[in-house]
Amino acid sequence: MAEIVSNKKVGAYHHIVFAVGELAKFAKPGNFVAIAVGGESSSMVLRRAFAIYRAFDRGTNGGLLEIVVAPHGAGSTWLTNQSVGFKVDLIAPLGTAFGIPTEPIRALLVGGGYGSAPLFGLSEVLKNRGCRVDMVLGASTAMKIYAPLDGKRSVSSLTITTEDGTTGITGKVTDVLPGIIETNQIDIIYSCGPMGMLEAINQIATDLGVVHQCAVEESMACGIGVCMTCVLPIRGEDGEIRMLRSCIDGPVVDGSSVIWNSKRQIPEGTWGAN
Amino acid sequence: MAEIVSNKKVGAYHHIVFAVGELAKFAKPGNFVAIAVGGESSSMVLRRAFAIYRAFDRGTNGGLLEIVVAPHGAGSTWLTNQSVGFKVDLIAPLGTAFGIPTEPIRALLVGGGYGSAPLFGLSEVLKNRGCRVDMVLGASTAMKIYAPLDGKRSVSSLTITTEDGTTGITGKVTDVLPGIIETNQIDIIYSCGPMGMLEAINQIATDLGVVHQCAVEESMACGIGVCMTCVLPIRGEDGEIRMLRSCIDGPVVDGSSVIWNSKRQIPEGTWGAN
Amino acid sequence: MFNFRTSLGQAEFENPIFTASGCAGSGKELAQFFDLTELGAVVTKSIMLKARSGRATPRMAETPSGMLNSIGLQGPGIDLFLEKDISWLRDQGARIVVSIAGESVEDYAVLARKLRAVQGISALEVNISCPNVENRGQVFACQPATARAAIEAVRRNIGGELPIIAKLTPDVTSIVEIAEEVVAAGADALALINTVLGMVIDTNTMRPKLAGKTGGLSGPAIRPVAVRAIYQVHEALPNVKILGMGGVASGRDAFELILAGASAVSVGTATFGNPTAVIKIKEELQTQLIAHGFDSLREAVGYAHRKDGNQ
Amino acid sequence: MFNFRTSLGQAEFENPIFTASGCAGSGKELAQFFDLTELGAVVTKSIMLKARSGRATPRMAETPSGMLNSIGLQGPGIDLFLEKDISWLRDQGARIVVSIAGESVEDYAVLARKLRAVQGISALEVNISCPNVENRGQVFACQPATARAAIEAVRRNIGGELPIIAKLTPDVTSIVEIAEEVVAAGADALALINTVLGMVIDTNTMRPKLAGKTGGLSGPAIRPVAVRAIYQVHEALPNVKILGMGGVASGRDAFELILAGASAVSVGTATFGNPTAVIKIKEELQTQLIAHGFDSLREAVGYAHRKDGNQ
Ligand SMILES: Cc1cc2nc3c(=O)[nH]c(=O)nc-3n(C[C@H](O)[C@H](O)[C@H](O)COP(=O)(O)OP(=O)(O)OC[C@H]3O[C@@H](n4cnc5c(N)ncnc54)[C@H](O)[C@@H]3O)c2cc1C
Ligand SMILES: Cc1cc2nc3c(=O)[nH]c(=O)nc-3n(C[C@H](O)[C@H](O)[C@H](O)COP(=O)(O)OP(=O)(O)OC[C@H]3O[C@@H](n4cnc5c(N)ncnc54)[C@H](O)[C@@H]3O)c2cc1C
Ligand SMILES: Cc1cc2nc3c(=O)[nH]c(=O)nc-3n(C[C@H](O)[C@H](O)[C@H](O)COP(=O)(O)O)c2cc1C
Ligand SMILES: Cc1cc2nc3c(=O)[nH]c(=O)nc-3n(C[C@H](O)[C@H](O)[C@H](O)COP(=O)(O)O)c2cc1C
Ligand code: FES
Ligand code: FES
Repeated sequence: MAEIVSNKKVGAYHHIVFAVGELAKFAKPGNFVAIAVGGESSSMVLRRAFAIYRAFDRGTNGGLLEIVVAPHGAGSTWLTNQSVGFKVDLIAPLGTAFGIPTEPIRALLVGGGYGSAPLFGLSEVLKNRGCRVDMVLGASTAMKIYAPLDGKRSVSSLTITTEDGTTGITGKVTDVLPGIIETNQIDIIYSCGPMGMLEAINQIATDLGVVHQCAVEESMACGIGVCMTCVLPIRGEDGEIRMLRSCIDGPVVDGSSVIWNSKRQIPEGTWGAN
Repeated sequence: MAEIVSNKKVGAYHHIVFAVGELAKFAKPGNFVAIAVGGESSSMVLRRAFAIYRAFDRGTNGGLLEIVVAPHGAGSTWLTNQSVGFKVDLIAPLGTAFGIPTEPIRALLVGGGYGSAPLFGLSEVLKNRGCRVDMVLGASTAMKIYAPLDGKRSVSSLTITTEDGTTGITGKVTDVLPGIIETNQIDIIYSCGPMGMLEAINQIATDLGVVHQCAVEESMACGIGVCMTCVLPIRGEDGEIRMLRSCIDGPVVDGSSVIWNSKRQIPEGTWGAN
Repeated sequence: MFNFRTSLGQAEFENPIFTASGCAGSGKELAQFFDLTELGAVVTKSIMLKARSGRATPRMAETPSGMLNSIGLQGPGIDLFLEKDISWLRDQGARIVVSIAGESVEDYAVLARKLRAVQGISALEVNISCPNVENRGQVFACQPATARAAIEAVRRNIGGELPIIAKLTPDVTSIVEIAEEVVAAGADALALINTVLGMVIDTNTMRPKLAGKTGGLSGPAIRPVAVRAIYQVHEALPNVKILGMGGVASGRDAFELILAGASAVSVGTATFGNPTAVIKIKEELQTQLIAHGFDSLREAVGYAHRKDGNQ
Repeated sequence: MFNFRTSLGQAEFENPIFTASGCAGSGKELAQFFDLTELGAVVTKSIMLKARSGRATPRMAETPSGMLNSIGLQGPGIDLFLEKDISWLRDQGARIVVSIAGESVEDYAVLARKLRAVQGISALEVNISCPNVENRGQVFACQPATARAAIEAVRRNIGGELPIIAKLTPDVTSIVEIAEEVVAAGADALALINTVLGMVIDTNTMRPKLAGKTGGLSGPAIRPVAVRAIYQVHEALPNVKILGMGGVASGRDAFELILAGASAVSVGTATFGNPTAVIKIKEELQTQLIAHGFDSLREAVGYAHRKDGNQ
């Protein structure tokens, strides 16, 4: 059980901080938490997954873990309505983390909506490794851009796009990516956001020959690898396409290995397809 | 929606006060409220019924309605855990009320456990009509006797029994009833408590020729007369036994009309039995 | 102007939200909370030939997101029912769907004869999820032959006027097979679904909680079963109108059943939690339909079956 | 000393709490949270003859107090499974129940032959709730004849050692009839129940939420159906051991299934909400049994059927 120590509305989102004790020290950028929602007699039997925004290991004081939640349906709305002091049932950290380069390379971090959350922690790690970090955040409207001040400070450049033009450049992140990649001679893209956006980013990364790591978001029933609901088709090193679990083989995956736009069908040639 | 304005633990129970506005003025002793439990995404689809302990019509300030809740299963426990300021979905007043005599007669009020709650409001009404009111409260143990100070003051005599002897006379209410009925020349018994207790009281009332009104407690799905789950066999004035709804033809019924101990079977001769 | 009208067989209704049989008392109880003419129709509790005490208590048990009931069709019998309840409902101006239930094929025939000349009824819902005393207590709706026999008996005796809505149980291997059978036997429309057979054991007494041991499961818990049944039957019999029900507690839920193929939706258990649930659901449904760009309810019926676009 | 041991057919288990097929991965994933030897048994996900990609996504939808899934039996096929998963589980010292599934009667026969000589398996769970490609995709467990054929194929090929637990679907008119049939065909025990067929329609896209359209409903929503099925089958076949499952999320729930007639209980969906649910349930169950005065699990099995005392 993790106690809520802060819950603040930030634009369209809620920034929630939990006291999680020891486990904060195991959290890496890209990992997620799974939280039970609805309280004791909830009709919602499944946990909700949230990307870890930041984690602070504070030794004996106990660690903190932060997430950014968009009130969407019943589960996320319930969570954003809980007050400081309330204890939630939380499992963390889960899933794969963003791969950190050993060299001081040039990284571009691209986030859509609340997908920006895990990128700020990542940015710090990359900076500490001597990487240059540029960031592009996009959303439909200004309220859905999550970019806290200290987060902004941690990057070399921050470009914002909104579809309705309420802040930053009017358009989508993909409109500005090619230019930024070229100008800043980007070596690697890290992305997090809606699947459609990740696919579009991946196309650009492929076209421009840039490495692309993305955190995917599939419906998850268990979050720990036992249910096989969260799969997506991924081409392995042996060339074989397999339905892999995004909760334990992801959420961070190599963008070029994903067979995109495969919702509602199994890609031809997938291992075991018939 | 009714806001909780007070929620206090009293012995084994919670005394909860709701701001209910206008509707407080319609509440009569014996009526009950039906409260939705578990919150927005509750897995509990049915309301819980609670006898009205007291109701205050306070005109423009809005009325208050009070109940006494025993934390039992998931629904009642949830309710006792809600804080002041929380708004519950509450329907009231429901069901029949205790019949009030027009003459200043001698009444004995008998309550078991939280069944004492509706008797205090009743006692006040009876006193205002010039009746003498004696009271007997029983429970398994002292913590389960609900008898607030001002309630005690409203009766001419109060006898308490507990099965474990932690307070009052060791035994059951029925052990002391015959004596009190005789000594105080009781005309009418009003009772509220577990069905087994009501049945035993009814036997004494019948034997001693005293009128007996009791508030029964059957599992209710709707509380408003539409589901037919809450029925119990009652002999009508025409001599016919019918399965009547305890939510609208009760909870207060004439003890002598009930066919007692008929759980799990339809009494022979009931109208429509085959 | 948004068109909320709907039809089941030859019967027309102002809007598609009905009460569910057995979940609205005689109508009087709900009339305290709202005007019954606001409903598409009041579906009465299933009425039998003679007065019935129903099952012993306990008759209900709450379950996760649902409840079990074993009322056992308590009621006054058709004659008293026609004399009192129907005339009262008619006086309110309510649209009435009468639900009937029998213990034998002959019962259904007699009930139909008693109802054929009654004024002010829009349709008959034939509840065939009752035990057939002539056949070891087997439920009519569980076997094609008995389901057919009950509906045929009603068809032969009702005359040409009143639409017959056959109400089926989901507790069968193939609900499509039963649906086809009752339509062939003369049902104009189908009511899907009745409760799902279930049981709760009280872990304190260590016995079945209900006096009748098993009971019918209703409420949101069974909504996925209702949606599946409606979808399957609409897919197989696209021209047969469906009155959908099972766990509807919001406009969203009603919309879901309509997308699956229901032309109207009955609300049962939700009324127990909220006496005005039907009105709330009706309003929310209309809002949802308009928000999704529909000009009429009819366009949305079965819309989830459309073949265009990517699947 | 409280005796928690139980048996299914000839197989003995230290305690009655198992994982449910398809809800525990390969065992490895759960082993991070607790020691697998704490379980009565690990029931593996149903394995087929060849590797399977399973169904397209989305494969799941949450429902009130439950969920739908349509995994479509994704898995590596029996050969890889025996090579990797079984040997790993055996190394952990876990009790293993292998679940198998086929698309034809012949598949079941071949699977049984491949398993007959494998060391370290306690029992076979035969999942016959899969579509029979030779019979228009009809689910084996839905018809007495196909259910029988699948179990007979396993019986003939498995040899005398390994107990066969036939896993049935509740989506039939009479689960007792199917149970009698598979017992006659050689099943030593029964697993009750598999998921209930359901559907969710996404009211935004206005299409079935799952790529496979329908899915299997699991979780607390279906517990009353599981209890009813177990009770009915135990009443009809008191000597056939039952592995119960369906919506068990607490010791109280497991106790309910045991009172209905289950000798052991599998936990599925609850593990998704809480990785250590099985351990919690096991401990709570033991506490409940002792609190009710039972000296052993066995005494409690089917206790709700007792005739003594007032009903
Ligand atoms: C790896 C991962 C990371 C995530 N990170 C965040 C985050 O940082 N902030 C945030 O606000 N949300 C995040 N989500 C989405 C979040 O888990 C919930 O799904 C979302 O809040 C909707 O839940 P709900 O109960 O409000 O909606 P409902 O629609 O009631 O949910 C019903 C079911 O559908 C699933 N579902 C609905 N929408 C989504 C979605 N977009 N993605 C996956 N499953 C969905 C839910 O998990 C639930 O099982 C993440 C999801 C995943 C898988
Ligand atoms: C007319 C009436 C008046 C009542 N007055 C009070 C009161 O003043 N104070 C109080 O604490 N409780 C009272 N109850 C009981 C109360 O309604 C709840 O049933 C009880 O609190 C248990 O609910 P639960 O959710 O905690 O238990 P659960 O066991 O989880 O309840 C499950 C279901 O069983 C029903 N149920 C369980 N116990 C009872 C019971 N004893 N009587 C009727 N139904 C039951 C519940 O209503 C619910 O539908 C009254 C009941 C009725 C019918
Ligand atoms: C208490 C109760 C009584 C019912 N009585 C009847 C009945 O008399 N006839 C009938 O056809 N269905 C009856 N039903 C079934 C409902 O009409 C409906 O089909 C079922 O409950 C599913 O809808 P719901 O989930 O909205 O309740 C009854 C259901 C309940 C809960
Ligand atoms: C995601 C998921 C996958 C399942 N896979 C299988 C399977 O492979 N074989 C099988 O026999 N049952 C399978 N089942 C059914 C479960 O074993 C179990 O019978 C059912 O879910 C009811 O139990 P529960 O409510 O505890 O989940 C699966 C269930 C779920 C939810
Ligand atoms: S969410 Fe269950 S396997 Fe990934
Ligand atoms: S509780 Fe529904 S009729 Fe009484």
